[in-house]
Amino acid sequence: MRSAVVLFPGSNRDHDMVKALHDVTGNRPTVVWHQDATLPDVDLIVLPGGFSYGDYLRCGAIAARSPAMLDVARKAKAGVRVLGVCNGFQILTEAGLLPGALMRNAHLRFVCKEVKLRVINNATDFTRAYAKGQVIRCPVAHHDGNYFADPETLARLEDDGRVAFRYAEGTNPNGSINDIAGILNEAGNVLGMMPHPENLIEALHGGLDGRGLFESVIQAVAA
Amino acid sequence: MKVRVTITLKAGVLDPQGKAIEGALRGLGFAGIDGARQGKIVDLALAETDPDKARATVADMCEKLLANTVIENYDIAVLG
Amino acid sequence: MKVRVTITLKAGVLDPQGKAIEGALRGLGFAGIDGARQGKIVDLALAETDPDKARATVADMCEKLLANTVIENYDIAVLG
Amino acid sequence: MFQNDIDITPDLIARHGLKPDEYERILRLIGKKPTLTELGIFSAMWNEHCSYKSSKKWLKTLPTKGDKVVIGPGENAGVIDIGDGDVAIFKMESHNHPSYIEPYQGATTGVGGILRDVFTMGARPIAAMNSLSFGEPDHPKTRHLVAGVVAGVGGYGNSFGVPTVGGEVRFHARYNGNCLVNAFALGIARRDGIFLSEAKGVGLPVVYLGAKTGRDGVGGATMASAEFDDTIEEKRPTVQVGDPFTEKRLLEACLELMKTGAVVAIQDMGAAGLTCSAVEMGAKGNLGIRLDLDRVPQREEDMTPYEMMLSESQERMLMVLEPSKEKEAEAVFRKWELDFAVCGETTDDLRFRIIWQGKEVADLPIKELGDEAPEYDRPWVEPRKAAPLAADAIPAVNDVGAALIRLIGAPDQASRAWVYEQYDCLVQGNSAQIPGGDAGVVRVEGTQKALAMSADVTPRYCDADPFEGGKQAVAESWRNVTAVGGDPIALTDNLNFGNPEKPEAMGQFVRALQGIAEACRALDFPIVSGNVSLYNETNGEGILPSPTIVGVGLLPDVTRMATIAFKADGDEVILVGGHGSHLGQSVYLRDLHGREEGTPPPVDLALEKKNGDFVRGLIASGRVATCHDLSDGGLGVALAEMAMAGRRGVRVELGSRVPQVAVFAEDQARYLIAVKPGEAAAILADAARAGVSAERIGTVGGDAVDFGAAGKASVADLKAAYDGWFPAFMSGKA
Ligand SMILES: Nc1ncnc2c1ncn2[C@@H]1O[C@H](COP(=O)(O)OP(=O)(O)O)[C@@H](O)[C@H]1O
Ligand SMILES: [Mg+2]
Repeated sequence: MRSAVVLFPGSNRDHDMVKALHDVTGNRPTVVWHQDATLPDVDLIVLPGGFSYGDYLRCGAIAARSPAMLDVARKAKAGVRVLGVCNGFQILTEAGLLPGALMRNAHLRFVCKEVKLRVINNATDFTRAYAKGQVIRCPVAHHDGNYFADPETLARLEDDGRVAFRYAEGTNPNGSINDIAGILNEAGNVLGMMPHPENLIEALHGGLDGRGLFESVIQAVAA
Repeated sequence: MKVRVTITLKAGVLDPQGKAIEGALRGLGFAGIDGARQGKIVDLALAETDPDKARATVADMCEKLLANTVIENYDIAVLG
Repeated sequence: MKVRVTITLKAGVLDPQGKAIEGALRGLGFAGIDGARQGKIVDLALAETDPDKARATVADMCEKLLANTVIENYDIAVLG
Repeated sequence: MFQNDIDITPDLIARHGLKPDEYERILRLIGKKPTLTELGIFSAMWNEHCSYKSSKKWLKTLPTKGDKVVIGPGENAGVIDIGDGDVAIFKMESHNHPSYIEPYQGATTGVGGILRDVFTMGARPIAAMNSLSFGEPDHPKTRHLVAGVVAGVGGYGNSFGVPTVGGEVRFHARYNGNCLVNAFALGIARRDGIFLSEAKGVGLPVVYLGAKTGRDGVGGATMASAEFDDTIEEKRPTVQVGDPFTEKRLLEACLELMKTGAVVAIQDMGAAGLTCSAVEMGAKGNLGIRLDLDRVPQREEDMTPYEMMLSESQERMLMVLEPSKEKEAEAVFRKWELDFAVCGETTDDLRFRIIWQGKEVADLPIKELGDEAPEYDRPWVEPRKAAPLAADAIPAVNDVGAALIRLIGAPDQASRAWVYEQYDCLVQGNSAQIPGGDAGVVRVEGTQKALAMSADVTPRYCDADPFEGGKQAVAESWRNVTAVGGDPIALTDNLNFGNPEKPEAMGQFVRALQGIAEACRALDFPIVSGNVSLYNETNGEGILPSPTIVGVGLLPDVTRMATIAFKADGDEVILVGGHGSHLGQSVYLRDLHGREEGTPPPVDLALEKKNGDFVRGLIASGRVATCHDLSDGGLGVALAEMAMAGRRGVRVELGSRVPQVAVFAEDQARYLIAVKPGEAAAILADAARAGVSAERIGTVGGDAVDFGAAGKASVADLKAAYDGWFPAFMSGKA
């Protein structure tokens, strides 16, 4: 499986993501500079976490307007899988590739801790290695992860099975509406999520629950 | 030419910061607060000298970057 | 009574956000930008009906919470 | 219109924080009346913060050498060898005064400054820690300071992308008017890829990198060396604003540039920015420096040379460049959208010359500026020591279980999760131990080895006996590194004290330093970097003497690491180092009986070493994976922390011991370990052979920390008290 990670000024979990992709897929992803107008042809494009442009103006807003993102949008439309984690999720909503917005955490503080995620839809390229309803561990680390969408959008997301993950067992760390932790686009090839599966993939991390996400993509590519 | 863009959240959009401000003000003993909403301003200094043109350019900036029109409204004031 | 508080950075205080906004606008092809500074607004709905009293209360709120007077100025407008 | 040649009045001299005899010394050194710019430059170089004039004499007495020390104090940060051609580079620094004035920005710029110290030397920062001391919880300023400082520490480190893996937070009335914010950072580099500030070569370009210069913090270093009084509000405008986004780009650009061979010398701009950095580069390299201020990137209009030389704008660097690589270097900085400007050159005349609007506004002898700062042997007296506690003065409690719950829910013992959950402790993906244990542990990427680090000091001990307190701070950090399985290598310190012009405060400094030095020698634990913060005093009252220590150690194999959590019911619990007897200055006396009395526990350094080496050996051999050192709150608090972390109880046998003494004594050199059932006997036998006191005191299991007849506390109740205090306090409910 081939993948690419887009690097923005201020990205800081690019390194973690590259390492996770390398570890799980066996291939080192291509790192693409945000000024590059064309991404390579890959099976998965990842927008990593961090503070692109310092989170200034709005999280992800400035990065969403970079040249690389124009190509990400084109490729997403053409069906290429796109994963945005944390800041990557924020960039995807700012770029209009996912609906809604990520607001400041309800308690207004940055939060870094482990939460529980329930796999709501496992019939996707990103979640097929998990069981439906399975509860996994996963860390979060963000200041603006409080997902918001207007009632109509929300109803559509829920009805169409586009909520991929929900915070489970009372662990919603940020006030997200409907405990939403990750959502899909209409076609199902774009996933945005706040938690960091790339930080729970080896014994050192104290668990392997995050591997399933990357293994899902491998399975999807092979299928 | 100086232009001030005021960006506010649309009605109905969750405003955690506004809510927290309201709570904090109550906590400080201020009574009679019926609500608080927060927003942003961006003050721009532009080379443009024609107010109408400046306004049009800034509207374009808002649509393209300054505001997230999914959740925000913007208002442009040319300050001269 | 609606009151708008506008909070801006004092002159000379570094404004990384403003700088990033300016850079991003340039990157989007906008020319002729001589500077961008960002600020905040807080819109308050108050039970108070006397404009002078409202203004005085809000000034107190600014000093105690809304503005960080070490680095920020504030301005109060009673919107009615 | 800027007036450079003005009358230097006594008042002007005083406002620059210079004493009349210091001014006389300046006149002697330069042989002329200084210009205003020159006076500003001297004030920046000669204030306490930059010159260490009160502390230098004593700092020289610290042990700084060791097998693994590559570079000791004197550079931006200390460097130790961690094998395989890798080095760890680390340092700690205070931002106390700025944080009291503007907690968020003060803390951010503190973190930014220490990160810069580390990556200036060519290291990528892989871990950060912080040590925070605040006034008493119900002081009106405390909550505001806690909220702002913690958000600031997180705001900078999180955005920059360095995991914050540990630290400490304490409350005490003696910090009411002076909080302490000490920030630590550690980075990794290759031994042959270390960069220094010493300029080499004449006629080479001096390059300015990073953010633009504004009027931020003009006079800040002088403020950091001044005692606070009621005019504090007026000192406010000197606080700078941190920009982690720029710093992150500066990091990436610097590391990228360093790989190209373009960097001859590099120095970050910290306190007194351009002045200190340029003088340091020149003076160290025996070269002059000529700076053309008109080429310095400026953020504000009409800046005077005085302001530019004293500006403390953040996220800036100065570099001497290999001329053939200038274009390549510039391209790297442009890519990261950072300023890059050749603004001067190295010269052979040993002068520090400043050009502004085509005129020379300063011309000073650079060596004298850098090396001839006054050095004081400040008078000191043996500080007051607390009287020993009479044995019959120790109050009893009916139920040690109930006492333990109260103690674990008290401000200094309660969980710091409210704080450290605001810090990203996972970014970079190498965190093996995050806050909540004895030490932060971070794997060295691409290897099995890891670095352990712990920030420690017990200021109430230092106040009661500075010498023993100094020893204890070093011993505790050594012990915490040991408790996770780390082999302690070296440490960095941040010496926070009161006004050195007062013989009593100076005495505390001197005696604490002597204690630190003695412990470093006994434990073979050299000091490789550090920072001194004096004048932590408000309206005449000084802080508790607070020499913060961060010890760093190496785990050769990160899979052989211990954590504090009890792992399984039935595991046997062994107390290494024996039962305690010392309750002087304990949190038991302070938090349960309102008495800050007695001598602190004495530190037997030989015993410390013997017990620690034994425990570390057990962890390294894979026989022990559960370990916790005993410190504040003694055996009881340690057991409670192990039980809460493992979500399981423990039954402990106290025999005929006086319960509150056995449970709460704070005797040093002690550890708790837990081993699989049946393995205790062999370990006790090994301990006996090694001459280490060890005793099997209990068994893991149940849902309470259970001392039998002396009382018990359920893990649930402990946890409620432990987790509850901080959030309740911050939301105004405690
Ligand atoms: N300011 C802080 N930042 C990060 N972690 C902290 C901070 N303060 C305390 N901690 C963490 O909380 C735990 C308890 O702290 P402390 O009681 O000082 O530990 P110890 O007694 O082992 O020195 C430690 O893991 C420590 O790293
Ligand atoms: Mg400890």
